[in-house]
Amino acid sequence: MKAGALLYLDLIMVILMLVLAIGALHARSLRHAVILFIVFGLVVALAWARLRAPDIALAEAAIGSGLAGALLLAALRDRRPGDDATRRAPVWQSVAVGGLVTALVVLLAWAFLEVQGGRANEPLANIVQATLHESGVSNPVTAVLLNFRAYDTLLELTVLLAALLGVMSLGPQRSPMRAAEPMAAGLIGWLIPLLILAGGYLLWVGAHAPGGAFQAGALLAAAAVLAHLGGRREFQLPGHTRLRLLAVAGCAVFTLVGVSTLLGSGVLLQLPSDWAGGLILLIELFATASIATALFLVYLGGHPPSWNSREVHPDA
Amino acid sequence: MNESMSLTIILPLLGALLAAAWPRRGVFIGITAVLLSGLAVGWLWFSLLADGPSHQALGGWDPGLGIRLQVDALSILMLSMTALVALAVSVYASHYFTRRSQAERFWPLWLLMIAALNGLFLAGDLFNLYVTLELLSLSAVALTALGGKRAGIAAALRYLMIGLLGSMGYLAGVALLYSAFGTLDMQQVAAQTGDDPVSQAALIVMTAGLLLKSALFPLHFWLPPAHSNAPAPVSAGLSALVVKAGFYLVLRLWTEVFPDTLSTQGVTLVAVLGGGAILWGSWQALQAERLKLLAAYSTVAQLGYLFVALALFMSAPPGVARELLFGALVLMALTHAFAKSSLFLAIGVIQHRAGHDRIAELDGTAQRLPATTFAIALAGVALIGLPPSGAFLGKWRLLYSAISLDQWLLVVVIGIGSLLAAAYVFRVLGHAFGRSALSVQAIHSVHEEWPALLLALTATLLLGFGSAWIWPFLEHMA
Amino acid sequence: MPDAATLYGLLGIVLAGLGAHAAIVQRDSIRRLLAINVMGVGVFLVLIATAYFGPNQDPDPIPHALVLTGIVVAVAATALALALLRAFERSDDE
Amino acid sequence: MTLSNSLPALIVASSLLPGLIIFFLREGSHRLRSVLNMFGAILKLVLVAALTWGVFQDDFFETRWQLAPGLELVLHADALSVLFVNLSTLLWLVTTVYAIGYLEHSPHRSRFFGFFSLCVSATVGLALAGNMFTFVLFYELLTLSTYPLVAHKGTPEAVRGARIYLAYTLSGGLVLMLGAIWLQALVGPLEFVEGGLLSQLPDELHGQLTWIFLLLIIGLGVKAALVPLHGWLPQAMVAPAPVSALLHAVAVVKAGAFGIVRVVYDVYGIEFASDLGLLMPLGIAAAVTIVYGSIRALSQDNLKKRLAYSTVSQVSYIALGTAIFGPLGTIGGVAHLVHQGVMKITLFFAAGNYAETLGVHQVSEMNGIGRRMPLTTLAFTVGALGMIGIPPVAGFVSKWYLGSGALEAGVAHWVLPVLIASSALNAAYFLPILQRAWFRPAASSWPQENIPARRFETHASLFLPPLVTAALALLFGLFAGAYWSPVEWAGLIAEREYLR
Amino acid sequence: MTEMLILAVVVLGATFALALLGMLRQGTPTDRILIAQLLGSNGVGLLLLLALLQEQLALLDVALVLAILSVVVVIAFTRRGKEQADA
Amino acid sequence: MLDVISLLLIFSGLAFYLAGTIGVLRMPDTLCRLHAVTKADNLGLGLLASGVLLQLSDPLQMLKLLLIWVLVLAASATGGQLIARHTLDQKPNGDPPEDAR
Repeated sequence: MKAGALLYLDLIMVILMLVLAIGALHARSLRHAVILFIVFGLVVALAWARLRAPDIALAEAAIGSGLAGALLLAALRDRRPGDDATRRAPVWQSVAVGGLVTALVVLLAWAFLEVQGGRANEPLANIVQATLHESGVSNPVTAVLLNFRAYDTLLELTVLLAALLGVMSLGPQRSPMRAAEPMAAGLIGWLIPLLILAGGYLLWVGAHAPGGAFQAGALLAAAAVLAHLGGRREFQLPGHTRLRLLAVAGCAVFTLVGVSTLLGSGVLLQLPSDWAGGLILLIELFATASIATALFLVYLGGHPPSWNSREVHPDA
Repeated sequence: MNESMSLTIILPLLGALLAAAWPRRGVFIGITAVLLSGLAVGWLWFSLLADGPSHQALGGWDPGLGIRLQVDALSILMLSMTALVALAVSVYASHYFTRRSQAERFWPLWLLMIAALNGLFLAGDLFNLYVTLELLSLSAVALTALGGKRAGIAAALRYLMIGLLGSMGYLAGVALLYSAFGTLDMQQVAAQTGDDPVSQAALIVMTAGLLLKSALFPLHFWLPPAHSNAPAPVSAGLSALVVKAGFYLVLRLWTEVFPDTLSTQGVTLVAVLGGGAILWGSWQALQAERLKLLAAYSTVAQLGYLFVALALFMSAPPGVARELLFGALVLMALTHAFAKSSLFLAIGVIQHRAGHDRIAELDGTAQRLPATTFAIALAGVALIGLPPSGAFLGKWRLLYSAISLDQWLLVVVIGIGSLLAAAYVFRVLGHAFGRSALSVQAIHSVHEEWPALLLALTATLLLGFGSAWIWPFLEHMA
Repeated sequence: MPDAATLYGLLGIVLAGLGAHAAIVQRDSIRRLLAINVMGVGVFLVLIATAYFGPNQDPDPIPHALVLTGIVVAVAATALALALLRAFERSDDE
Repeated sequence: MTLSNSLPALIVASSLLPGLIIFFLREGSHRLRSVLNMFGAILKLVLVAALTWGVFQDDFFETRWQLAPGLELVLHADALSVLFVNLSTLLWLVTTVYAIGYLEHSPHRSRFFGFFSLCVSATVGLALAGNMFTFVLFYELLTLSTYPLVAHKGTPEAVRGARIYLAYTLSGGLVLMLGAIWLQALVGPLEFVEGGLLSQLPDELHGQLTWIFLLLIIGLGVKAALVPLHGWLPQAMVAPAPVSALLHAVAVVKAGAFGIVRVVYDVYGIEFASDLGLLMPLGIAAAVTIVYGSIRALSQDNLKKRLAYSTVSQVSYIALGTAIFGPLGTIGGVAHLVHQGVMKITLFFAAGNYAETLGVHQVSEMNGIGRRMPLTTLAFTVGALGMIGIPPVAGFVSKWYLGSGALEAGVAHWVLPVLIASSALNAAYFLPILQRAWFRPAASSWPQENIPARRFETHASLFLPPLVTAALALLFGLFAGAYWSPVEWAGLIAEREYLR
Repeated sequence: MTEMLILAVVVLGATFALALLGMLRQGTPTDRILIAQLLGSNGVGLLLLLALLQEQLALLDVALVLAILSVVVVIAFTRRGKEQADA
Repeated sequence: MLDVISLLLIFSGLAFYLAGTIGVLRMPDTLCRLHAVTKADNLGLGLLASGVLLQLSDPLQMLKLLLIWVLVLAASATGGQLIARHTLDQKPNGDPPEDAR
């Protein structure tokens, strides 16, 4: 009965997501599409909440919808007015691809339904529960991320670093904003400390409850984005060496922890269970700093003046 | 013992971090890191030869809960290929970038790419492979755009989109597999796959995604612009190593994770596409007006050979001939890596010295750049599949299998492909003999020329005459 | 009557299909990027749906961790793509 | 590492290593290059002499090197390979002397001599190949190493000629490779064994074996210039004279002919090939080529082109001899392998001398050239007479054996007319040249007199080689019965092939 | 209690859908941002209810973050207009 | 008892949400719509949050809930103001044509 009634909510959400997705994918106006996509992200975050995935809901709200939305809007601003965004494949191609994709979807759906008959993945969840006490944290998702599958997370930080380096190599950042009018400035003025506070809170709480480095980093980055949007004159990025150190710190500390475990026990990232909690916090701390730096720099869309070491040959 | 496995990934990663933090020391850090990770691969050789194929649960958690790294003959060969090519390309790159800003950007990304490749060849976990694939494609994309030219950026953008689409397809398969089998470990998944709908659906989407990433015809359209517009060392890395990653994964998935799932139709389809790649890629290479585009299309064609070989391998009945074909397939992949990286480096030298890479205006280059021309010739020999290259042995086995399996159409396709390859290679070499002496600047430093030459010699002489051990090695260390 | 996991899982598959279709059919880079992101959400939904065992039961944390990783990777890729797009449009002026 | 398992490899290496070193020499280090060349050539001669002596004593020489499972590089010395190795080694030495003189002042000599040495290495490897795989490997290497020689001058015609050459030979190589692989797929790695091994195969494979034979002969026929696969040969005339000489007498064309001999005798076995009915078509192809080449040669004014078509015709005598079932035919064909080599190289040396010394390229410019360059023309005359088949030059001997072989095999009704017609045509296109050279008055000036006549008509390194080879052609004819003569070797080979 | 909460969640969900319908119908981008904001606060409400319903207090954190970040998006959007107007 | 009050608050909050939403759908121009939205945000969420608040026991969580409400309140007020300003700025030019459906 209970689950049955909730199904109405589920149905509403499903329909909403479908409508929003189709709208975001095929709206005639590009800006319209981007806004629909941001709303889509919001609904997705709700869906994560509904599916008991608060960690992901947090990340989706902060990164997937929030920051990605800001990025997309910034990209829209870069667009020249004349750009034609409605170009798409000819109809026959569209239909052909549609047919192919439909076939794939049917196949996948069939397979998925087949799976739903008898699922086998509970044992692994049980193993996680049984092993949780050795991981140094009590939030199972954090345990998986930073202990059981810490290597994935290290690589994920590296992916972020690669994207950052890529973005930094593509040219200078967007021109800074003008100072905001008092109204917005006031809003920004009290939002920033709140964001920083919330970020710190999420980082701390991550060990035993949903939250952690990514969500925290995203919030800190959002604070910096806000400051940038407000055109704050006093908002200065650190100099090039420090900025670079900040960007690689998360990855570097993570790697160094890995190396020291490698030297100690011969196994990469085998955290001694007594120290695991502390090491995870250490890693998360630096990871948060790096993630925040990376997300913010990435939002700038190019390297800030303080990124480059002094050039001998000027850039073309 | 097992430290070496992690080190092959960690060392280039550390190097990348250092190079990102201290860009001024990029060249030193870069070369050192590549050298050290090469040494780690060497160490891994020792432990592999001593202990046989092994795996390691990272973090000390059982596979399933944790992530497994694994090493066997195939992965160590791929790692060695990466190490050697990366070393030669790195030496070349240390002279290639004339603007310091470009050099500073190159090294961290280049090292990340190598870390990703090493990680990919060692991964034993399906989701970890997704992350490594993304690391690989993001660093490769960033490197592609490094030249800063409009065409390069456009190519990089397209490359990125395709890469993302491909990895999403792959991830969809992983999600399905996890939902069905409750594990991400390749061996544990492999124990449960069969010809059920889940395995089939997962196989189809994962393969489709990877074929897109490895640019199998007709999904190759993004490759030529990306490979031909990137800076020369990057092109070398992309064409020699990065496309191999997708192929390697398809190979692993087909042979190890889904051995009972693959249908004959699927194999036939890939064989047909591979054949199409051979013909179309070679034909386009013949039409190309620029050397780099020629080399890029040649990669499309060579991937076709690899996939045709893979399809034949999958459809061959178990037995000696099948094992021999497997070795040949690996040898062809290795030869192509060395030959193609050599070709791109040599083209880079020409581009630097002549100021362009238009084939029609290459006359006289041979006289000015003999070592480079020789490298192109040797690399070309390997691409055609003529002796004394490793590709000759590979092609012999490939044709042998095609004939044994009565695949006469493939025999014809491979034959035509070889002739087309000869045509495009000698179209370039013919110009190299031409008389008109152009203003080709003399080489400043021999370091610029010898990496290409060494790579070409590896592809031809070393792999042609010294690769008989690969077969028993693959058999005993699988 | 279908349960929530099935419903969201199927939705995820459909979203992935819609995203894939649009990613191929659309020519504009931003639109493609949106499409790929929608596709990603679809795949993530499948994972999270399989981790869901009921409104009052603890879910399987592993897919959650995977999706978290996936989201970060997707954002990183999106950011790089947008920066490339920007660089491309700027290079027009040179 | 004994001599018996290393000597074949050493023979290949004796030209390969100097060749590789020569690539890296400076253009100006003329003396060092020449020394290396001569050293390699003489060393090879010594090694080959040792090998020949050993084989004569029934010693066993074989080098094996596994490249891949089932693909073994086998260098093996048997009577047939010794014959070919001797020919190529001897003529390489002579050609090297000639080439050093010929290219004295031209550019890119390091490149030229490097590939020149590679080319000979490939030829020797081909001669010593102990199985089909090795043969194909060296066959392709030969193509690769001759391409730069043909393109050497770098003129548009040279590059174009080289491209045509490459198109033909690479396609041929591919077809040969396919045939070899198919064969391997049927019977496994196939070593060359006197008498062949295929006759033991079951009957149902005979159809496939016929197709394979066709592939192999087409593949080999391209290099052997069997009509209609001969199109590259006249085009490749753009190469420098020493290259043409090598191409026609030793390396490329001979490689094809030698391959045909190998396939018929040591893969299929002459009896089995005869049983399968493969010899007749081969013989007819050879006959057509013989006549066709001669007819085309008639109308060529360019001397080198005339010689090229003559090669088309003459090389097919080897194939013809192979196609005649019977020891005498075999002797004729195999001996002609050598005889044609020494005669044709003489002719090309002479043609090169005319061009290099006086700028004479056309037959019509040769009036009275015999008085200006008597030694060269003397050598030319010996070669030409040999080609026609006039005793006592070597060509006569091979034609004699071919004729007797045809009688023995009962195919005289069509072989003899071909031989007679061909000889008549040979005479028709060679005798006028001789008549011009000796008996017509010289024109007032030569087209381009590069080397003035002093003590001798031209440089010693130019006129000595043709004299030597002409002498050889005479000796092989005069002393056909001596135990060291090609004919006797051919007899030895025939004896072994028909033993069973 | 639980049944009523579920009812409340469904109603709020329906409101959400309704607002979205309005968004799809409205013309100007400003309206869309406006409704996006409404949807945001709607979403916050939904999260609060879900937190009770599923006994997951962590969803309150999600609500917090959502509340903050929906403002960030609004600012990002309006600042865009400002820049353009100045340019 | 507590449950009943809590539910009452929640449902009255829902009523405001509904009213705000319908307002958005029916109001003629942007500024009026803005007004409606602000109502829904402030009152709807406020009532709903207090309903939820009654069900909580942890003071920290209660504080958080309060913070959320204050945040939405202030943000929507300020954000609404920004949007209003933005709308007025854009009025002279009319809406960008690309958004016309």
